[in-house]
Amino acid sequence: MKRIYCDHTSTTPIDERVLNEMLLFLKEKYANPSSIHLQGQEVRKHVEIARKKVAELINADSHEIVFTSGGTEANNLAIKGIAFKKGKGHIITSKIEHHSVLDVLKYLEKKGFDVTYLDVDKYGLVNPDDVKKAIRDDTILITIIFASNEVGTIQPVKEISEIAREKGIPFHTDACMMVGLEKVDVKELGVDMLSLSAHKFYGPKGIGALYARKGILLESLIHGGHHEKRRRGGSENVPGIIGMGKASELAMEEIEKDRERIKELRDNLEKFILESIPDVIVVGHPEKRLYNILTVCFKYIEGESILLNLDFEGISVSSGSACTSGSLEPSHVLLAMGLPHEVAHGSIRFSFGKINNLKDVEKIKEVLPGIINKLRQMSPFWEKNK
Amino acid sequence: MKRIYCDHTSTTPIDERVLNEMLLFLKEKYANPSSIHLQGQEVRKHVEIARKKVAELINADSHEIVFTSGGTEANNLAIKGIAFKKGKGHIITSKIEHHSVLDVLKYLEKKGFDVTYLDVDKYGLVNPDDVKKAIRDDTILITIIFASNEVGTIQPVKEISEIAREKGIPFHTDACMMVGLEKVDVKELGVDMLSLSAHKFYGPKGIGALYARKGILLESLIHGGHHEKRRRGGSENVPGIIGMGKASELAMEEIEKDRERIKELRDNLEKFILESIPDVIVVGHPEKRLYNILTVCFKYIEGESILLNLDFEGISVSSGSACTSGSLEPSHVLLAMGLPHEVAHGSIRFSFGKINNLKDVEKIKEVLPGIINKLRQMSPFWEKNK
Amino acid sequence: MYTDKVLEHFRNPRNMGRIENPDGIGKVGNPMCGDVMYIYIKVEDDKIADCKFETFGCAAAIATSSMVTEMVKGKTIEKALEITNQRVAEALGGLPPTKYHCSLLAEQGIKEAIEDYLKKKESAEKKV
Amino acid sequence: MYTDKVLEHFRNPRNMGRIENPDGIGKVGNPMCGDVMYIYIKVEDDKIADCKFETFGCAAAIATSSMVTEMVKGKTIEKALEITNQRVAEALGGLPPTKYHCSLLAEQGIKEAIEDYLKKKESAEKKV
Ligand SMILES: Cc1ncc(COP(=O)(O)O)c(C=O)c1O
Ligand SMILES: Cc1ncc(COP(=O)(O)O)c(C=O)c1O
Ligand code: FES
Ligand code: FES
Repeated sequence: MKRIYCDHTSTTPIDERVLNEMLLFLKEKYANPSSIHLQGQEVRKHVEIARKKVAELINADSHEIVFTSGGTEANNLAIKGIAFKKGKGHIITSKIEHHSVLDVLKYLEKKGFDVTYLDVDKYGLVNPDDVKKAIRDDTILITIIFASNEVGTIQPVKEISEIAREKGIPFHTDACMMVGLEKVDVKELGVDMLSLSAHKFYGPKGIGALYARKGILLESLIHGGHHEKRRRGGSENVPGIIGMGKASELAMEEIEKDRERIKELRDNLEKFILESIPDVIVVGHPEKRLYNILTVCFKYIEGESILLNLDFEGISVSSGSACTSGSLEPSHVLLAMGLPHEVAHGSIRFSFGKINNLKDVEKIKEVLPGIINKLRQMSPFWEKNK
Repeated sequence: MKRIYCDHTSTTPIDERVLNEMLLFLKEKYANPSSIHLQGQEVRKHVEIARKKVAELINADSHEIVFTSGGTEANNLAIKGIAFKKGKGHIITSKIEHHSVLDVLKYLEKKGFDVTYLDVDKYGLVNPDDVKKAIRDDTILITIIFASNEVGTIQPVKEISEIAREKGIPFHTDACMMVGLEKVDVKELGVDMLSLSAHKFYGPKGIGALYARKGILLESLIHGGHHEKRRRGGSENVPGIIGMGKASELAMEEIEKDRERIKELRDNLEKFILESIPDVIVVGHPEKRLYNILTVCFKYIEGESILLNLDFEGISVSSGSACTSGSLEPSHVLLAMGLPHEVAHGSIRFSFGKINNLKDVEKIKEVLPGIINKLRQMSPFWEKNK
Repeated sequence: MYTDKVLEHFRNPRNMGRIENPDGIGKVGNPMCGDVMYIYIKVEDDKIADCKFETFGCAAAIATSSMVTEMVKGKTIEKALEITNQRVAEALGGLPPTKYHCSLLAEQGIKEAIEDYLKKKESAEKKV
Repeated sequence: MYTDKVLEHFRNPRNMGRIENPDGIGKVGNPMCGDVMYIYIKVEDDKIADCKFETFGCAAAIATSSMVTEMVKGKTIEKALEITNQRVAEALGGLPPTKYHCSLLAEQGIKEAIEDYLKKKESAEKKV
């Protein structure tokens, strides 16, 4: 059975052209770019070309790009990098951040830092006024996710960035879900730091980057040697860097091309679900939302069961249900958006990508209503609500 | 011109069989192992198989393996993991550690930790008695490199480990240069933590692991989610992990096979240099030394010039000379071994691997004396010493 | 993650639905935690003649519901009370560690249904 | 890392070696830092008739030695003193930033050699 992969927000397949460029560095060009000999210097050259491509994708300068092992490390580097440099202080964030931001902040709270977690509205939007109000004399950092990986809502990053700049507070945004999907221009946005992750836009896993604006001083997270201008130690993950470079180049060229087609697939499914399945809630902002994500709560039933039933039909999706992780609390993002626990438990995220087509959507439409109905027949809450 | 790669200590080419296993995960099996659907679970299964292979290579249990982005991160995780858990205290190390250990310790000194850097003898050996003497009531960690990446000297890790255990102090060893080259058995050694790096034994770059014995509690370095049993956040570098698994499996099977052949090449060159080039010093312990490394100081000339002249002949090697990095201090390891600055400046490291053969050695022997002679002719110190 | 047996019961749950006028109902779990189980029983001659369930929850919750209803059917009340979550999990070939709380529900559900039946019986007998 | 010009001068250094009975010697650098340069000059009619070097150091040190000796040959003392490390580096098509200290040696070396010559000349004249 041909699988239908509708989980691009979890990770994307590597674009064939990306892999092709990587292969040279997985095979012949294996030298360490820190080596002085020709073999090493040749690799160094290509690492720096890749860095330039990543920089260009977000309109940064090459030396503002620090390669990391992924988006998670980039977030850790940005937040701890500022926090440990300052030693103490207050940090502003939102309630709908990715775990790689929230877990860092919880850790910093234990270390004596103060953190304000801003509320969001029912669409998942942070209000820039709330940011302004939360600023204190000892605020050392503002960090807000650019686009939510759970519901796709896109934050008013530029407005928040302006507020931060006015007050002279460093502003970081976790743009893992945004870079490669939408145009991102760090200069126009005026952000100080921005995290990105290659495997979210058809690049390889295990490689990401932090944009750190010239002049932003960070305490290193990983020490050891002169790599990345002493900002990040460790022998470079060359094939990963090359892959990220190529993925950035492709994204530059093809964002517009893929955008409309993918959006149509998503909208098609969204319309179908709203029209043919009762008691559903599409979450996220109606317009300010990533074009490839569709998160739906199916009332009275639970997400993992829906996910697995789709899986039986060869369809891969995600769920924000707590049951998928075996914990009891469902997605903190859905709860922050005001959804009741039992509704949040029934969330499914469809996320489309380059490899999807209309046939995939048709197949989902074919099986989804039956699955929802079957599970609702099993649910103690269903009939009573009809 | 076919290059002769004699710099395996900097990095190794990926074994073809390793790459072949990785390819499946760079292509079809791209899902995120944290995904619940079949595509994700299938990948999860293979990640865990790979973890088992890495564990077996060092006789550890699977759950004692934490995947990291490389040896540098593993060293950072081990040392900061203990240090930040304790908050303060005294750490014992040697003067010949890799930068990814030394730089971490220098950082910790700034944070108020106390560090003792043990001397080594002229062979680069740490004296276990010195370790014992350095232990204080507030010693929280001992970290000693297993085999030196610069000179190959192998430390009495088991003896040091026993001293540490007796005193109940966690003991970490940076075994990046040892694992995959020699048999390593964490249970027999009795170490609490051990760092390894895949690209040092024909695995891919950008992946490594920390062995942390059951019961060893570390503060995380990279927070974010439930990955690696909450010890290391971030979406898994699946192709890297798979590659490291396969490289471990191959090392298990082939360590013995390659060992003798590679040692012969190294010994052959060593003998030649000692016999036919005057004023050279072979550094490192005569026996307790990695079989693939040959570090030589050529007196009266400087390492980078030798390296580049070999490079012109198509031969890739490394140098511990400060000039290769543009700094003024030559290798801290050679200085710690008591070599004068000007001699340490003339060091060249040949490091052999699976891809080398006798022809490579013959070629090096053919060109090396001429290069040394030419540079000595240019040197202000040469003639005066004849 | 799940055993084949769990997946099979999840896919084709036995005894799904409700019993009209049951002799006992067990309602356990909490929708906030994502798991609610209703167990309905019909008792004849001190034996569980029929047993059905309605479940809001994950695959483990549904599979244990299915399994526990199968296990108690035809058993005496006494024997049915001996069923533990461990035995349900074993019958399913094991559950992921994070999912043991779901198998607990199955045990609680059947126990509450029987208690409910016994209470009803008692008060019915009193009335007589 | 290095320009082709640097590598070319490093590979085929001009004016390598020493001058017996030179009119001036400049000895600069420090073996502890990995770089030592000896510059020898022969002066005729106030012009640098010959110039040679001996260098212990990296490719940049050797290439700048080679280049600086080429640049001063045939120049008057006065003109030779105008040579700066920047001009040597430029003539080589640039040097990596970490290697500028090596080009400094070339400037210092030639200056010291000329000073040495001038001093010798002075004392010789006094003697006369
Ligand atoms: C918004 C967001 N931030 C950070 C990350 C972490 O990136 P990585 O998987 O590269 O560690 C992800 C994806 O997992 C994400 O969606
Ligand atoms: C002894 C030693 N430790 C640590 C490292 C760092 O490992 P990695 O290159 O994977 O960061 C290396 C190699 O660079 C090494 O030789
Ligand atoms: S019902 Fe939530 S984990 Fe099983
Ligand atoms: S001579 Fe040492 S850097 Fe040039």
